[in-house]
Amino acid sequence: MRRRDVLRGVAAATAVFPAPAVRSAYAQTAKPLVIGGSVPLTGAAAETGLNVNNGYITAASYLNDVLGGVEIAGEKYRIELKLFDDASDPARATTLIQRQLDDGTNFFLGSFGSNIVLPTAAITERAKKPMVQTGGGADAIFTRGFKYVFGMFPRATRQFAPAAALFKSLKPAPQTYSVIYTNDAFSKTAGEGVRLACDAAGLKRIETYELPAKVTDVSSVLASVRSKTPDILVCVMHDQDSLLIARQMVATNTNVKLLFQGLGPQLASFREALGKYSEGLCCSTYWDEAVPYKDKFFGDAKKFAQYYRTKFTRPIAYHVAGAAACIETYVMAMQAAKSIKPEAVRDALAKADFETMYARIKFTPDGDGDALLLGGMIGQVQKGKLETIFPGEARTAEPVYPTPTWDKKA
Amino acid sequence: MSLVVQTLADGLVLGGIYALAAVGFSLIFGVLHVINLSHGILVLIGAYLALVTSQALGVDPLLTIPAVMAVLFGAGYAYQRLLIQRAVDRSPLGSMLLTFGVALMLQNIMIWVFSPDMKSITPSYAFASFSVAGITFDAVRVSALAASLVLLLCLALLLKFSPLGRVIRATAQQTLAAQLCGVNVKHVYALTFAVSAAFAGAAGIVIGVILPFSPADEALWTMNAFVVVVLGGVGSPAGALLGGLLLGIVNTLTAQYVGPSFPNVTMFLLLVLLLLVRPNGLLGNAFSASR
Amino acid sequence: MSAAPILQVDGLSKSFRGLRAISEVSFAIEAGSITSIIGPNGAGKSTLFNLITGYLAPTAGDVRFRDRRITGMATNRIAELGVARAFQIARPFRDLSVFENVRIGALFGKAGSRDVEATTRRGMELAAIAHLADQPANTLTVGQLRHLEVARAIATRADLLLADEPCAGLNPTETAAMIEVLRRIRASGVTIVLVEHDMPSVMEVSDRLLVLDAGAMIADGPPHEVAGDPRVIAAYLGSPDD
Amino acid sequence: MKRSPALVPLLIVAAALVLALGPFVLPPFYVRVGQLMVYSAGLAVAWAILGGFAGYASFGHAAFIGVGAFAAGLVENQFSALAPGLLLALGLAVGGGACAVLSAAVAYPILRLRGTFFSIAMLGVCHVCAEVNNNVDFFQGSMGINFPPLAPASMDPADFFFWLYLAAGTIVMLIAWLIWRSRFGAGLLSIREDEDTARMLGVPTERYKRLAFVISAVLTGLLGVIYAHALGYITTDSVYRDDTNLNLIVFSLLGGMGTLFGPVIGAFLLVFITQVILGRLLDFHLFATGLLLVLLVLGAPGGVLGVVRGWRVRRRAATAPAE
Repeated sequence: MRRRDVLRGVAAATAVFPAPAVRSAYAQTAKPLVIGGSVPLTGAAAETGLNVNNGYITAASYLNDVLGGVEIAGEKYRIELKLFDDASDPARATTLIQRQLDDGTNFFLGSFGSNIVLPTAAITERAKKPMVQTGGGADAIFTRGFKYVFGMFPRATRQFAPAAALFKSLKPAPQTYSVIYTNDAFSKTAGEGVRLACDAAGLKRIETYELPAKVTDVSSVLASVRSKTPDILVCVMHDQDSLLIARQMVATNTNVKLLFQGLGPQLASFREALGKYSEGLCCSTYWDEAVPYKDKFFGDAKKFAQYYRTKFTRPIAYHVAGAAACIETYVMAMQAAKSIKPEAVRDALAKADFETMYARIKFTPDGDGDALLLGGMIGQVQKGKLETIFPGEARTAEPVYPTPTWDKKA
Repeated sequence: MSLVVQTLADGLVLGGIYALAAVGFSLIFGVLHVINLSHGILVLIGAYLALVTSQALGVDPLLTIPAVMAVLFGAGYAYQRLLIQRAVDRSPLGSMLLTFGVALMLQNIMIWVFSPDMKSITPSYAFASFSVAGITFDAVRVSALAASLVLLLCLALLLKFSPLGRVIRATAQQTLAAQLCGVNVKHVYALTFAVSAAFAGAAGIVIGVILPFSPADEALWTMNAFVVVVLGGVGSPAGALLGGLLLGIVNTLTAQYVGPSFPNVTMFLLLVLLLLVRPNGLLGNAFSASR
Repeated sequence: MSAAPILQVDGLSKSFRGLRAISEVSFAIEAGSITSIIGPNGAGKSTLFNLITGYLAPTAGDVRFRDRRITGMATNRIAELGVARAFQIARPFRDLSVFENVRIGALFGKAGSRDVEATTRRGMELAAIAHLADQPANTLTVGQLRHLEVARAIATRADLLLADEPCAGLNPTETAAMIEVLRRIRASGVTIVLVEHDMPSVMEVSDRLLVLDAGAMIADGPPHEVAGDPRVIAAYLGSPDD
Repeated sequence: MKRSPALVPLLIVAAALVLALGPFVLPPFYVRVGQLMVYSAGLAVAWAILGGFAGYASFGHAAFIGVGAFAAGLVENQFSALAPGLLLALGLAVGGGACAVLSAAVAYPILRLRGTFFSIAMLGVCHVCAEVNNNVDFFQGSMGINFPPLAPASMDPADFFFWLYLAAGTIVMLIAWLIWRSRFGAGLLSIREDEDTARMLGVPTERYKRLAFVISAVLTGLLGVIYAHALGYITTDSVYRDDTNLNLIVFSLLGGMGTLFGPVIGAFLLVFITQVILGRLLDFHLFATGLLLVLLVLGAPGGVLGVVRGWRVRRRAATAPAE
């Protein structure tokens, strides 16, 4: 019931093994491989929780039903997911995780929201069972010396480095920026990350605006932006808040040379809602179905998205892919370890360097995602499509800067 | 200077919408002495109904207002007769908790039906704006405000001049006397609830046009309504309007001059302070006191 | 009956928005007496009680209890000094038993040490409801509730009991029982001030009558004298054929 | 209500001792459910000292969980070199103290409100605390705050915190019992029944209400400090929860409002239902909680104890028809 705490930041890794999937005729004889976890299907984090949940289900059912199971050390396994609703309540999540541990579950997926992930991770850590999660980015998770907890994206304070690098490379060089962030754990940390990265890149900060976690009106902030206009306006907040800001900016004709929204424009629904006005908007894209990564199970991101659509009508979001990549990462680590012993799998995860349709998966010694590989890319809406403009090697289009004013887009 | 004026103007626009969103809550509180914690859910139902019908029929969301109000009128009547009436004579806490239980159930049902996602209604004029004397207004918000004011006026006229309005006011002031005069109090309660639900639904549409919404927002709109009522006083459209406008202005002023993350703090501080200083609202209590 | 008065009211006035409910009322109550305050409806009797017990603050004037000024004191402080009040419309603690109701009076009320159990028993016995001890208060009849009201007030070990129409609405048998209770209470050393409508019982039980009309005191004296006072007859008893 | 006075505390302690054996015989899941049960029961009783005894039903007691937890965390992190035991003692002192100060400051004005006005004003207080905690950087509410581990390395933290909760819950229960049978408790009860009459009988209502409020807040805060340690890392969302605000009322409502043991029964039942029975349901529990609330209000406003009492009265009436 509290403000939605949508963490952004999912990273993914992708390994470039274009190995074709092998169907097995022995699906029936496969042994069960239980992977447990809780997801917030109700409460504050429900919206993203559902995406995470669907991602887990998509990956598991593809591996089981389409590929007929996965082969690990010569044995055929079916993935058996045990997911429960933790209602965005950390106390409830801890009992649910404990119940699964008691039932003999050895591998865990993460919930969504650092305040849930950390207490549950503490339990699995103590039991020496791995947890691969895509929902907790707070630095605290990765600074406690946990050995069995792996996150699919860099810790929160390291996530804005790529964007700052992009800003620096633009011509003519932008001089100033302002940042707006909402007051939830992730956005606030990300806002801090923006300030660190952009100040380091030599940009001058004009203003920092902090919004409440649940935004209803930004008229006053926009009035201030109009009177002290920066070259770049960076908004780090949830999708729906980004939409609200963009809509009000259009409506009040508040223009900046570049509007960078941490989250929002990567969603098709967001671009549809804004229509022509979405042109030129930039965002972090941790993933979309156009990413060029290859995947040894699905083939590539596009095929993953196609399969997802056969199972769900809900629009695909990057959390879906991040969640699916958690399961792929598990399977590849098990295959690398040639074992389903938790300790062996943990060691393989720590050494992971796999390509998946999500991203290239590699963890730091602390367990969070590699800042370069899992730090995300930058996209820009160009002619209605989301093109990747950073980093250089994944680039599908050149960045447009400065972007046209709203009235020119109409 | 112009920043102050712009802030005030933004506040008034927002406030008009808050007022509409709160007026039903206020009416129920004034007449039935029930704190309807499912008010926010009724608001959201309006928004979702408008989303579904405006998409299905391809009409402007604001045009769905009469149909949505009619549906919620019926639902509100049944809700009061079947559930709330049974708890209304017990403790005030009981009826409040009952509405809370209903809110939880409906929220869960909404999550099943509409998913927990943010939805938004995007009318054709979503991005238009105009300026008057250097103050920028965006068209959606202004049309939402206009719709709110018209609806509030309708309710005020209904309460003041229609036979139904007279009976409602009489029942609120002197329940026993009204009963002795042959008023079917249960029926009047249910009608009051139905009217409130209808206006909550209309408010939902107006809100849906300017803001994205999701099932988890219900608590926000209930709390907003509560603050508006505490600010403006119980039971009258005029009180709701005053409270709504005040809340809107306080919100935008705080956002501008204290910090954008502080409107909620000031809103709740205001709530607590006002309950302490003037439990009956700034306008006083339009109807009788509630224990 | 020549000791210092237990209650002294001096020039007490109360206005509500300019309307005078009580004006310049003065009287003194002897310890150990039963005094009745009578007067037509709206004469200000209940307001007077509310002023004495601290429910309302007077506009002017003084109330002294045992020579101590209690004007404007908090109700509970006045109760701690030894003033108790029984309401006309009984206000029992509905969810508690008769015993528990009376026990609250015994636990609080007048300051000083006490034996709670004994005081509770005594209060119930004085008010003749000891046999109802375990009944929940919400099952009592109107008459029994009046007794409970009085028992609870007495259990505070008050020296002064202000009883607001204890006999209103009771049938003759119940009225007689109540009068008996009041007599017993007085006999136990408690001073009683009554507001009462029921003239026969007033005449029977009171040592003295005070008559209020339109907020002012118009007569004061022994029952028989007052009953013959033409002003009282005009103001309160009405025309002869009433 | 009156039995041999020493029996009740003996019963409470005996029950606690029996429960303390839990971790030796139960699988860890049930130990965690037990944690939640005992924690919730403690909160429910602390709430009931004000809400059940005095009839001031707070809808914002999560404020004290949050204030206690964050105050303790902020201070503990400054003294992280201390031994775990001392650190907990420090945290409890600071958390309890912060709640005492806050509640004492709020008590005077807010207790002038009655009925649902008080309930909602408390909700407002809770949200103000949550927002301030979340928005003022000093309090680290939105970034989250770490709590140093307390459990000895040899002990499973689940067991450790179960016992800690149990000890705290037992103390809260004993305090509640002491209040219940004291003059203070009788005064609170009379306030719940009819505040004006109580005052007229000499009950110092203002002082009693304030005292009950502060005691209730401090006990809630102490439990909040332990809760935060059990989680290890909290954000504003972890502690200032509206569902906690609601549950505290439901516990009493379910068990029996205004009784000594009702809140405990209600907390045990509700936690068992939601964690064990409904734990396996995916996205159904909001609905289930709502339904339970509706059924309770309409069908059994006296809660479990109310129903039991009803049976007894009816059986007595059936066995003694001649009267």
